[in-house]
Amino acid sequence: MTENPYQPWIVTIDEIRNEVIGERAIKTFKLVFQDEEVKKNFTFLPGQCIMVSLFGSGECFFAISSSPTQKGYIEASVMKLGKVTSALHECEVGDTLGVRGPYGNHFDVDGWKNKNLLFIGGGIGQAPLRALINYAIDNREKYNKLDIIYGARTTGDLCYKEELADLEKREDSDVHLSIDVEEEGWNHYVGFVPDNLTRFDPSPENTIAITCGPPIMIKFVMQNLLKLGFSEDQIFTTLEMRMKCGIGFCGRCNIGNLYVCKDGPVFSYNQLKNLQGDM
Amino acid sequence: MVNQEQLVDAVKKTVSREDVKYVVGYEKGTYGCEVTPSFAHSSEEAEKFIFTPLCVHNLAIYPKLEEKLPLGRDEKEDTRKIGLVVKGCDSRAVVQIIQEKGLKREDVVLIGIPCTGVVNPKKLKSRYPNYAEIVEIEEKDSSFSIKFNEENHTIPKEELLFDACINCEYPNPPIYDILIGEEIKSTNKETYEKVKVVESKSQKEKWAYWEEHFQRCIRCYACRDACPLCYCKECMVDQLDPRWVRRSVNLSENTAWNIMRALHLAGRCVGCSECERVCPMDIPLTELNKKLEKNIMEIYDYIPGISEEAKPLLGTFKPDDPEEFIL
Amino acid sequence: MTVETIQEFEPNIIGFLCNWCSYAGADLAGTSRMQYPPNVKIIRVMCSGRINPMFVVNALQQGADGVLIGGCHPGDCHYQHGNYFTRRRITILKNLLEFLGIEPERVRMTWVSAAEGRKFAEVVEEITEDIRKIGPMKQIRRVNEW
Amino acid sequence: MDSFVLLKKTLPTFIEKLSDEYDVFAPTRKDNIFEYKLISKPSDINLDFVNSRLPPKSILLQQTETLFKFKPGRKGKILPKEISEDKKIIFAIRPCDAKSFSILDTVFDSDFKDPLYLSKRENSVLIGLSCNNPGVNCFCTSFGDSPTSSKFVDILFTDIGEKFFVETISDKGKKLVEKITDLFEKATEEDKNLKDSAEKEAIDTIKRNMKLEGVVEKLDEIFESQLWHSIAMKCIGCGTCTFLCPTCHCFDMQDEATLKEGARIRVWDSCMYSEYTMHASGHNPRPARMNRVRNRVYHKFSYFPKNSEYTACTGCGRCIEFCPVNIDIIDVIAKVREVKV
Repeated sequence: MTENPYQPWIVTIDEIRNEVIGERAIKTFKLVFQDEEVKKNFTFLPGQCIMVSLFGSGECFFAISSSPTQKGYIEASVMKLGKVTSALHECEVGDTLGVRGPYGNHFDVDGWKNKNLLFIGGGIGQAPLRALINYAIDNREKYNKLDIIYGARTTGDLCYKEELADLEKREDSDVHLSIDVEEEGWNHYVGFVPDNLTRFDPSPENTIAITCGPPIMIKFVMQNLLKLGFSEDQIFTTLEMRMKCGIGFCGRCNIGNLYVCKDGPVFSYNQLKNLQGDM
Repeated sequence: MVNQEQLVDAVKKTVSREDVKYVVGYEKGTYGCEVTPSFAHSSEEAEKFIFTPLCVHNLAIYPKLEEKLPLGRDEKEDTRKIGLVVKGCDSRAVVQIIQEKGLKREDVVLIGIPCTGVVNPKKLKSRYPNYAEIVEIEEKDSSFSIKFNEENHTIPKEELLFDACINCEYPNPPIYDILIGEEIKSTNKETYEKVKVVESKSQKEKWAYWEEHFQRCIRCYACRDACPLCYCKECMVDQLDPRWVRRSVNLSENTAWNIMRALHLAGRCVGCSECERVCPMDIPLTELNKKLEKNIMEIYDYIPGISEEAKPLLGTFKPDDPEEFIL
Repeated sequence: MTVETIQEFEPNIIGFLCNWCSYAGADLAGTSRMQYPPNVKIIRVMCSGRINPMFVVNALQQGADGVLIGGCHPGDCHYQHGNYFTRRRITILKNLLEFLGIEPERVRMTWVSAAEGRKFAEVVEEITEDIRKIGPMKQIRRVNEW
Repeated sequence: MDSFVLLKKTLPTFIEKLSDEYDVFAPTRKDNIFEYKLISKPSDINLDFVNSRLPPKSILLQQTETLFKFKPGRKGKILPKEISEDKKIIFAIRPCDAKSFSILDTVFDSDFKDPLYLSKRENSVLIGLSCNNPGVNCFCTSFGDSPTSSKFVDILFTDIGEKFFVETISDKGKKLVEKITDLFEKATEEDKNLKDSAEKEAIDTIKRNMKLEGVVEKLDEIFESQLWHSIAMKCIGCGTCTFLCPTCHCFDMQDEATLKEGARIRVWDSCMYSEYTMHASGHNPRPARMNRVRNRVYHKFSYFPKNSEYTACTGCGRCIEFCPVNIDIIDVIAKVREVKV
């Protein structure tokens, strides 16, 4: 009989980084497979997801926020929201978790060769984008311009601050940050991400726009991208749904006849437009 | 027997009021003895309304079932009233919800129907399992005359009625805005026969009886969903942390669920038997509810769903409540 | 189960005691070095009014053979009426358990004031003996076999 | 396909022979409820039924099932689950329910394989029993099947009076009969005729009919129709339809644990509950009953046909029979066809 797809591999938490603190805290977990075989053979591409379990609390679906070019470990950024994520936030370095995956499709890293990449992220939605950003930085010659538009509610809610600062310093990438409400000492844009996008006014030529964030943000970002002249197959998003099995059996993550867990999470605007379903 | 014309007139009158969103009543179902809840948004839609002894559903569930979805920028909340066609027990459920401040009296318009008992579809189906055509049923004094496949059958009422209906003490709606027909004078006294049968068993026999039923439970929670008084936003059984009842389906968890359900209805259940009717596994849930109703009546002299002003049983106390069992 | 049948059955009792009276009473029994059975495992709650009947059911599911609920004497509740509400709830719970064929004697309630260390010891002794006679909880105990 | 007859009085011997090697699940009766249960003796079986209350999917896709065990906590460990290879027979399964397994196969044997379901599926033999007296709400004929269809079973029994007409369909079925061939007699032409007339009679009994042509395309056009609101208005969201459906397979996964050990289990879930899709953030993609009712209909009559060769409905009629508010799937589909675009 085939192996049990519900059974995860054991990983050790190698490092925990506090991205955001407070009520809706975000931590990034660096996970290392205990089994050397698995560690060697676990391959994925940016955009793919994993199921992380804390035994006794449950299992959650997260995008891998590290790039496959970062060898030997995987990272997942977790916002403290429900039962499992709250328990995950209690964990410490050295604790063991379960991981199974990688699941779903991925960003078309080869198809987008020699194109400009425009990332539009909001809050924790930056996690899957970060995987691709890091991938693009590590394969810099493969892609043209990199633009990152990223926003959160407050400065405290911005993830990956140091990495973004590094990206800003680089000459071959641009970062456009925003926060929703005015704050002292903030010298970037104040306002919502979709507005920041319009303000930045990127050229659609030879560009792929990838967005992820809260559902309402995705909706307006897509509208604004269309207004800016992006065509429907230039816009991509990665979606999130409540999931249990991750492999298309349990039924809850469907949008139309596609399952986000195995047919997604990366969808083009074109696909989404033709999918009738609840999002 | 309810006058059809009078009912439709009353519904039309109600639905044409400006402050009424729609009226919920009954219409003929798609096959056999089925009757289905019907929603009239206009006078035309009121034409299909009926009331027969097959109108079993407790429509008091609908006002609390309305989902309040987030409103758009220019949308305003629709605060118009909902009209309900109510039997005695349905109206009692409304009273109980009002008492608990789940609804305001002015949220609903009640078209009251003095009820002489409704047919338990499970009893009817087990008697005549093979009819696909719509069944006609008429009430004649102490019997039902049922017509299907061009044949007439006369059956004594007690054989088809819900157990709770046979000795129903409250055939008239305690509150209503329009009453269809005359109030019924009833001298019925609830006898709790089925409860007494179980009560007379030994402790071991009782558990054997309930074990068999609870073992069968599939925990679909239809009993909760059909109950007009189970309107909590989040049911305790769905809470993840703490997990009061585990999701796995086994005797222990099933029993815990059934205890929880019965306890949460203690002093609130109006005895409409909806839980038992909708149970796909035929668990005699009414017996649990009736047992508590009986004891609460004996101990606290409390009857739910009679007065809008009464205090909820478990939200009040008397200093001299009995306490023989307390050490 | 096998262990329990070989040895003599030792009841496992969960006590939900209110912070102000019965927990203090239990404390007094302890500090006064009174002898009473060690079978009651105490969980302190702020008021007996905090006790949801599901606490009791969950305790019985998870290994308790009996549950003791302790509150202030009527009229003495630190929060004025908490114990009166619990009295009603537990009355109904016991009625229901009895109807289901689960021994209602497994659920006991007592009023113990902060000064009644003696009474607390006696109550514990009494219910431990009662539950020893009834035997282990069988009906709704979780099996925990997966 | 080989045909035999089995005398009704030899049925107990037949069952006993099977019990030597297999776990035999067969319909048993308790009050008014028929249920497929593991039987200990042939007399437990009661064949006086239209169909069981719970579909026999509960045998292959158990309501509660352990996925694996673990040592809980932050230093957790996995204790793998052994996947049982016990051989099973589901005796007297109705052709419609047998079809449901072929439908479920398309789910559990797709991009990923579910070993828990598939091992049980591979190790079970389906012995069908033709539906001589279909129920009020049966409509399997609408899907091109018949109450005596042998398409999805390994062996098919048909009641022809004193005897059962036995057809062996698959290799599994043939092998099983070969082992105990002495119980059977070769079927005669007359037996065959009896079976054919039973089939005709059964088909004639079926009164209800669902017209399916063009439904998949029509559903694509009416996603935003007012129809879904009007159907969902009376729905009370109880989920009975999904629990009793032989093709509904959605499940929830939960960790259950004591301090020392625990397990990840799966239990049937229902798309009719709002928690089913609720995100931890509070966002719910299907916030209203309208979305949920619509999703259920679409899943069965649009998404499934798009993803596989089947419509996820077998026509068993359980959801119609047990819906507390008479939401009748035949009626729903009829209304779908009526909606003007």
